[in-house]
Amino acid sequence: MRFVLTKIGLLLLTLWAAVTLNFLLPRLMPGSPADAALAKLAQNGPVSPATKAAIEAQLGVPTGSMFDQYLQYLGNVATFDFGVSYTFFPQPVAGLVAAALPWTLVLVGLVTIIAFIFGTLLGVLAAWKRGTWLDTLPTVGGTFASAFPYFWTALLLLFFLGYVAGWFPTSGAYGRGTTPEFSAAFLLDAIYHAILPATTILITSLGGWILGMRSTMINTLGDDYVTFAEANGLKPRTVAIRYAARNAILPNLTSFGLALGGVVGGSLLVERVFAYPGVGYLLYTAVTNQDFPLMQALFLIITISVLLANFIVDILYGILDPRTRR
Amino acid sequence: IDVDSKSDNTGTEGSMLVAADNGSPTFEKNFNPFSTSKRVTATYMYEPLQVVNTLDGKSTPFLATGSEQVDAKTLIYTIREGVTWSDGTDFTPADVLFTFNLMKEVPGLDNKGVWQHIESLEVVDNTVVFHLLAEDVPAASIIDQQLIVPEHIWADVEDPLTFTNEDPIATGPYVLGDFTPNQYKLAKNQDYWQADKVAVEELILPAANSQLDVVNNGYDWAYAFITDVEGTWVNANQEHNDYWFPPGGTIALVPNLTKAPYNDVNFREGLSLALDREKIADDAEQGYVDAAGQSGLLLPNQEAWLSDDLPDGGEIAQDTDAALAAFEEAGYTMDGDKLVDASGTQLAINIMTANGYTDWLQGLQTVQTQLGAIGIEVTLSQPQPAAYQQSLGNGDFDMAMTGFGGTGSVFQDMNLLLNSEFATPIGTTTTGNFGRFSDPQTDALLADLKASTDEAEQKTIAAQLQQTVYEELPVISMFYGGLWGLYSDENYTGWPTEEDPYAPPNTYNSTPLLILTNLEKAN
Amino acid sequence: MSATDTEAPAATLLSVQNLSVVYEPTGGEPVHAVSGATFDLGRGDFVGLVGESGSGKSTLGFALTGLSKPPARVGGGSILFNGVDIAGMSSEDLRVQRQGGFAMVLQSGMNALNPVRSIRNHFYDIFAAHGHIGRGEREARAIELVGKVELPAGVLDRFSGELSGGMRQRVSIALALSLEPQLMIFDEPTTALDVLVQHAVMNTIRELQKSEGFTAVLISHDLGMVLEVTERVMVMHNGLIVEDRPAADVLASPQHPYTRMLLSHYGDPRAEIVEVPGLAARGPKRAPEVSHLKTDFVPVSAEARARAAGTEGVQRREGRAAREAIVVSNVSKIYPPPRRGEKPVRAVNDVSFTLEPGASMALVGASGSGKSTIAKMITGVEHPTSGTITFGDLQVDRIKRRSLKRLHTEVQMVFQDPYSALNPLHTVEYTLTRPIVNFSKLRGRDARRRMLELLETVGLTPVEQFAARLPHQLSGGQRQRVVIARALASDPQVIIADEPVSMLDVSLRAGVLALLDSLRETWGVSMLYITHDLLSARLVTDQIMVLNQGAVVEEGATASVLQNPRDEYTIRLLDAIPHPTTPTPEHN
Amino acid sequence: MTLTDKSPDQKPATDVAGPAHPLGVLWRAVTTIWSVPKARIGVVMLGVFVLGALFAPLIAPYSPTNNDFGRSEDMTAAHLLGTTAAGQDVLSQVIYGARVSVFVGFIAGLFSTIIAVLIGLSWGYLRNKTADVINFIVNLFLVIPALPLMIVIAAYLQNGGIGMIILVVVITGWAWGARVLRSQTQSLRSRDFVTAAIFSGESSGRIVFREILPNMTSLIVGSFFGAATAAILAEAGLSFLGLGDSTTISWGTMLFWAQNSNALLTGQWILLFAPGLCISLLATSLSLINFGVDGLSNPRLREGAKR
Ligand SMILES: Nc1ncnc2c1ncn2[C@@H]1O[C@H](COP(=O)(O)OP(=O)(O)OP(=O)(O)O)[C@@H](O)[C@H]1O
Ligand SMILES: Nc1ncnc2c1ncn2[C@@H]1O[C@H](COP(=O)(O)OP(=O)(O)OP(=O)(O)O)[C@@H](O)[C@H]1O
Ligand SMILES: [Mg+2]
Ligand SMILES: [Mg+2]
Repeated sequence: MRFVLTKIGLLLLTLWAAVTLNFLLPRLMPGSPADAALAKLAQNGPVSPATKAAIEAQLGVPTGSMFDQYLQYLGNVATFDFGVSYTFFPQPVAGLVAAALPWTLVLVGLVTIIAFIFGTLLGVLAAWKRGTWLDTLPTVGGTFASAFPYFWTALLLLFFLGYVAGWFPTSGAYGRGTTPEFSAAFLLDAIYHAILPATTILITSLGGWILGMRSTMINTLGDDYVTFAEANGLKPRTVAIRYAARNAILPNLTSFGLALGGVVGGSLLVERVFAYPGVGYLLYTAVTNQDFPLMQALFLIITISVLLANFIVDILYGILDPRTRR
Repeated sequence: IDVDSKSDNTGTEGSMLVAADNGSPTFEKNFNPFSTSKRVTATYMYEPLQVVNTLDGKSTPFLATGSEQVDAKTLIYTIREGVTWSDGTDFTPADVLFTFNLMKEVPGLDNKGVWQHIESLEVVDNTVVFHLLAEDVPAASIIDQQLIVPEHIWADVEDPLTFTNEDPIATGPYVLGDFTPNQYKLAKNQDYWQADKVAVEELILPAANSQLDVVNNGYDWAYAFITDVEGTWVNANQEHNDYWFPPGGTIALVPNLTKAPYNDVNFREGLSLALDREKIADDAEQGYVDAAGQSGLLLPNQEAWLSDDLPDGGEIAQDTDAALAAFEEAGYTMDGDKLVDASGTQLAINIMTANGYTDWLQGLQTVQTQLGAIGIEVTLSQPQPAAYQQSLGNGDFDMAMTGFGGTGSVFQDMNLLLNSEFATPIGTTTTGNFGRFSDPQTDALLADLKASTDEAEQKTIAAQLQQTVYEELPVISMFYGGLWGLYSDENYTGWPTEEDPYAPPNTYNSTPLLILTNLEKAN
Repeated sequence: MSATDTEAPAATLLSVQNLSVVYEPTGGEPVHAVSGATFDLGRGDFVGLVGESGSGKSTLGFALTGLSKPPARVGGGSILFNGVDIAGMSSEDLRVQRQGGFAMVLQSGMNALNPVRSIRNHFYDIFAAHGHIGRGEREARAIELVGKVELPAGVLDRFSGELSGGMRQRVSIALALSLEPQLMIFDEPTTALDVLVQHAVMNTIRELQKSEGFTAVLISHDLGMVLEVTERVMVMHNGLIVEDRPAADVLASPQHPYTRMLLSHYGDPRAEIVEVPGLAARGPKRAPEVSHLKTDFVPVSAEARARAAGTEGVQRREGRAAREAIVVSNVSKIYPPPRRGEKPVRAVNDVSFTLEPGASMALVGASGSGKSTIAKMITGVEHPTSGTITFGDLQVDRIKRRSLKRLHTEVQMVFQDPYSALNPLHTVEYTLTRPIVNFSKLRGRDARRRMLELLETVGLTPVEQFAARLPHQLSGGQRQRVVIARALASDPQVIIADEPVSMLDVSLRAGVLALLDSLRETWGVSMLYITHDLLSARLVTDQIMVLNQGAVVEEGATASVLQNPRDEYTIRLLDAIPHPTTPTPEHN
Repeated sequence: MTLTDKSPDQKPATDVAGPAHPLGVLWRAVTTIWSVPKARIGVVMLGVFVLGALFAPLIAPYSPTNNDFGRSEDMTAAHLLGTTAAGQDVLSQVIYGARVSVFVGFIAGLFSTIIAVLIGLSWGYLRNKTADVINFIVNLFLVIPALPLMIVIAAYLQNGGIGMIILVVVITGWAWGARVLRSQTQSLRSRDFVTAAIFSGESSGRIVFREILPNMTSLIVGSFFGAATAAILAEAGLSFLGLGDSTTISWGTMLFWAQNSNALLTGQWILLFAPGLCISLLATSLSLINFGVDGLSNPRLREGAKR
């Protein structure tokens, strides 16, 4: 259990560093929250002098020494109090994030796992059938597709499948005029809306898994225990899965954890294109509106999610690989 | 590739699809009319005393039946009778009194700064009398526009600043219908005091209104800048789709008058003469707006105020020779293809704009090219909007792109542009006159204009102010920023147009009330 | 090629006719790894297959068990197993055949187990694949099988990483056994194992073969071992089976020159006089003369040696007042525990000795006995936990990084593995020039001349050609010579050779040893020779120290210690050496 | 995957020269990569982009900022890819756009590789507490999601521009390479030839830079291309979101303007398609080249490939 404890210690330390980084970033930024809100108003016409005062009074500008602010911030973060959003004043940031998080978690989480499983399977297949079209097709396709920018894939899908063909809804996570609820009809609706964004993430992230798995798998196929397993007359499927793939997947698991960060970033662009109400879009909104409390909370949440995912992968690795236990 | 336009009106018969409110990407429920982040349509439900048409400054009575400027310091509003709140309670002058006093109590609510004009107010019979702080005729238009809230609800609100007012009780033509995070509806208020004028039974407001949506999904009304409006919006429904882009403000370059060489009027004149405003307007807004004159007025909206003494109605044509002559006066001469100062260094100008304001940016790129052509090196800086706003307010810039005017009131426009009251020292924040123009004579003119109740006199003063803007160049006007109204007369007719500019076509603020009470069902 | 067709067909289990195997790597030229192999194996035979590295032994073994995979291809001939040709069999038929058919224990048995599957699962996978053991009996059968290879039932729950090399090798044998094969091929089952463990594993195999009665092929490059355990020996050379005769016959009268060469390099370190071609006879007394060091492997002419010695080296040697001894007294080294919660490792325990100038001393012991640790401490790479090491006025045990360079001008190291001791990206010239530049004043053309001299000294001629080569263009023996040349470049007084030949073939081994020995003779350097190979210790050293678990258990003159070992550990080490017959047959 | 271990003595000794001139090393790198067919395709593709970027003024029919043409024109002979909503020639913009992508990819790749190499090497070589600190920092940078961090930083930094994008890409991009290089350094450090170099009297610096570093060439080059790819995609993403400097002509900003002016609405799908495809192709070319870098630090593979 020492292994797990060190991991947890490291997790907490990283968390602290991320939180602190997050505290510092907006304080390096020019312009006060009121300026930001004012700039937003000014886009719709001139702002009277009184307005600025009113806005400042509304938002409440932070006071006290840096250190006091830091302590207060740590306390707030610990109690999930991220302050009030500027853009959605007076909504508390925590509520906004809580509303957006499930969408991203489900979309990105599920799709990433699907992509990982699917990509890994294709990679195993490609390595096992090396030299055949089952190898060439996913390898070449994967190389190419993984070079697509997320948002570009999203735009093309949106245009061709959403508008020209009209097969899929083009924006949102559920139909206009419906309220999220737990019902079969809503679930279906949500799935229907998730198809295009999900496909985008799938297309762009699948290639990496295929290529990664294929190359580790080819390496393990050359390992002696695979040859020995064959020499002992094990069924080819057993050899491929329990011996070669089972071992090849381990290094890929680590990259899975790390790649999550990339996928979360990619989903931000995808969410933007599809107006998907997840944390990515919210972060975009926060950025374009200079909504620092929201931005901070979102960045923190995203970092923590990736951290946690990595932590879980680490632990999983320990379980799957007896070599790291002990 | 051609995309078929399809009418995808999800509402029932008599409803109207409006692209007015964009969720980011979903809606938060906030109908607090004082909040800066309220749902846009709060202004369709809460009414002001009078709606000011920002195009010409004319007021239309709403909760007041009229106002009277007794003298330059006293203003009397007669409050409309027979109006009820949407919960059935009667609307009374007390509500008006309450609303204004609430803002005095909680200054954070006073977005328009009414209490900078009012000394006190009182209810007399069915009127509300405003006693102003000074002789202040233009104050009327500010008081006019204040949205009135019901006392019986708001008196109990603990913190009106953070109150999200999820169940709005108002007097306006619409009440809140179904609300979901990505679409909500406004239903017609059947008890509305001028219900007979309201033709649209239901407004549908989706959260996502991408331009693809607007063009393809059969919207009735949208406010959006759209590329190639003829080829897209109009083309989607040739018969019914139409647009009107009246000017809504003047986009200008503000030189920082506290800095050399920007404080040299010859220098500013050189810049002004070097620019081809037609081309800039064309590049920035794709030909939908006109180049701006140098009168300081928003034309043609304020045509009536335009001084006859300005040559060409204030318009300044590009004249490179004259520009160079002006620069020579300012101490800059042409050396090869560079404009250099006495020491031989090339004239370099930095112009600030806000990141993300793409139309301005495109206009500025043309400015860059045009000034480059006479040997001036122009760099652009694009801080994020908040930082831009801060620099602008603090006077931390060389030249900045910004907008002015468009309040509908000539006094307001000129005051914000020229009053030295706003010319705070560099480093302190101001909200107008960012270039720090300061001239006692102009200040005196503005004070006179503020106190004048005589229209002829007002015009005379305004003409003098225009002369100042024209000669002193505190800003270098470039083009009129447009109001991007798109509408379809397939279901409803009676939209404001150039011929009948009874209201600006925007979907925000109170002017939509004018439109919503003017539309009629298309046969 | 000797024919085996005289045997009765009924007793024949495997009949190989004219088998050839080709490697056809993509983009590369085909390699004919096995050509025209023809032989029969009878039931219950125990046959040895010997030959130097790369001669095609494993390739043949793979072909016999139907394991040839691309780029290998059976190019022709037939393999009749019980009368059925397995060369043309479908892979599924072949797979099914493995149960009760043929099994192979791989060369690198250390890695033959899946590190993330428990040993039990390895057994169960095999049982499941062939279905020859009912579900209920699996556990019992697995315990029985590990018992056969002398392992406790507890190993079933472990993972390969938790087992020692010898245990892993036994597990793979047990796994192969679980197929109940009629034919078992052991491909170098004991390489990479400690001498003592090697011995034990070989014994297990021998016992098993007797008790189970399967036909066995033992692949090895160690002729001595094969002769000791098998009845019949096949010798492979360059893909051809050059000799195939009963073991006794081979031993008595080897026919093929290659076999003779192999045999001639075999000796018993316990013998009165031990001699190997190319190396001086080492009897009870030191042979005084080195001039008879004639060998095909070390073309070091006396002239070349004179030339090499005649420049820098001699000048420096002459300028040196007195040669120094390395004095090691009461040295211990304790490594921190490898994992939390374990005990610290006492790698070296209170060792004292003096390496006199010009002396050659052997340091022997099983794996992990602390030999390399001593070498590292003497060369200043590691600092001892306690005790002192001095070299002249240098306090080696507390040496600073700065004085390290001074130490290394006098004390140099020859590394065990010539494959990893040379940077694959540097030419021989670069590798050799660096120490010359660092340790002498020679620069530019002079440095190059010295470099070429060194190459000549170690017999890599034509020198110009070798100077330009990259390591991968050299054979193992040639690489080891470069490593030696590099050690000589600073003209050291002491050379520490840490198992310098363990990675080399027999044929190359003697050459390198002879070279080391001759250099010591000519240059007068002292040498600490570290090895677990007692024969080579006997061949090149005068004194010996036997190390067990970090402590010296026996020391003295090499010949006398090996002939009359007193310590039990030394005796075990000596017993582990295969001895096909008593005293080595005469040769020459 | 092992190649034939041909008896080395039979090989002519002259066919490979030692590590010669730096230019020679470069040339060898190019020929090594060239010898792998996949990488060869990548080199050709990259070459086209680089040449296009270098000679943009010669190739492009118009200045990319010249907006004197009709707006949103279709593809014609005068404008092979049509014009933008601002009246600029799309083809010229695509050609000039290569400059930013190639530049950003190269510079960001270079800097993050340099940082990765410096940190990875020292981290792998050190055994003391400093290594733990570096370990922590690298792990931190590894898990912090790059694009969100970039977006947040981009929002915080005042003036969006290429410099900012490069900075941000470098800040977020070095950690992965550092980690890979660390483990390689660690494994190389324990190899005998490194110890042997100490015995040869080599200084630490020389050991690191002449013995260890060259053996990692393929990894370093690989991580350079990896970082460059990431930088190109990041630049495109940030520009597309409008967080860069929208006045520069890059494929990312082209997509931004195309989206901004609703190119799809006006039927100008080429405006979206062309720059996006270019980004993909450039990134693909780098991935393809990456297939060929294995031979760089393995002379055996190098020769094997030559045949
Ligand atoms: N995959 C391969 N591709 C090409 N050639 C190969 C391949 N594997 C082995 N060879 C070559 O085939 C020949 C025989 O190899 P093999 O492994 O059978 O030798 P061996 O006698 O078992 O040697 P060792 O004692 O080192 O195990 C060698 O020359 C080797 O280089
Ligand atoms: N750096 C180290 N840290 C911890 N323990 C070590 C270290 N180096 C060696 N040891 C341990 O010290 C003991 C002696 O190791 P050493 O390498 O000296 O053995 P050896 O006699 O050279 O063995 P071999 O014949 O296998 O080379 C072993 O138990 C080994 O595990
Ligand atoms: Mg072999
Ligand atoms: Mg050792």
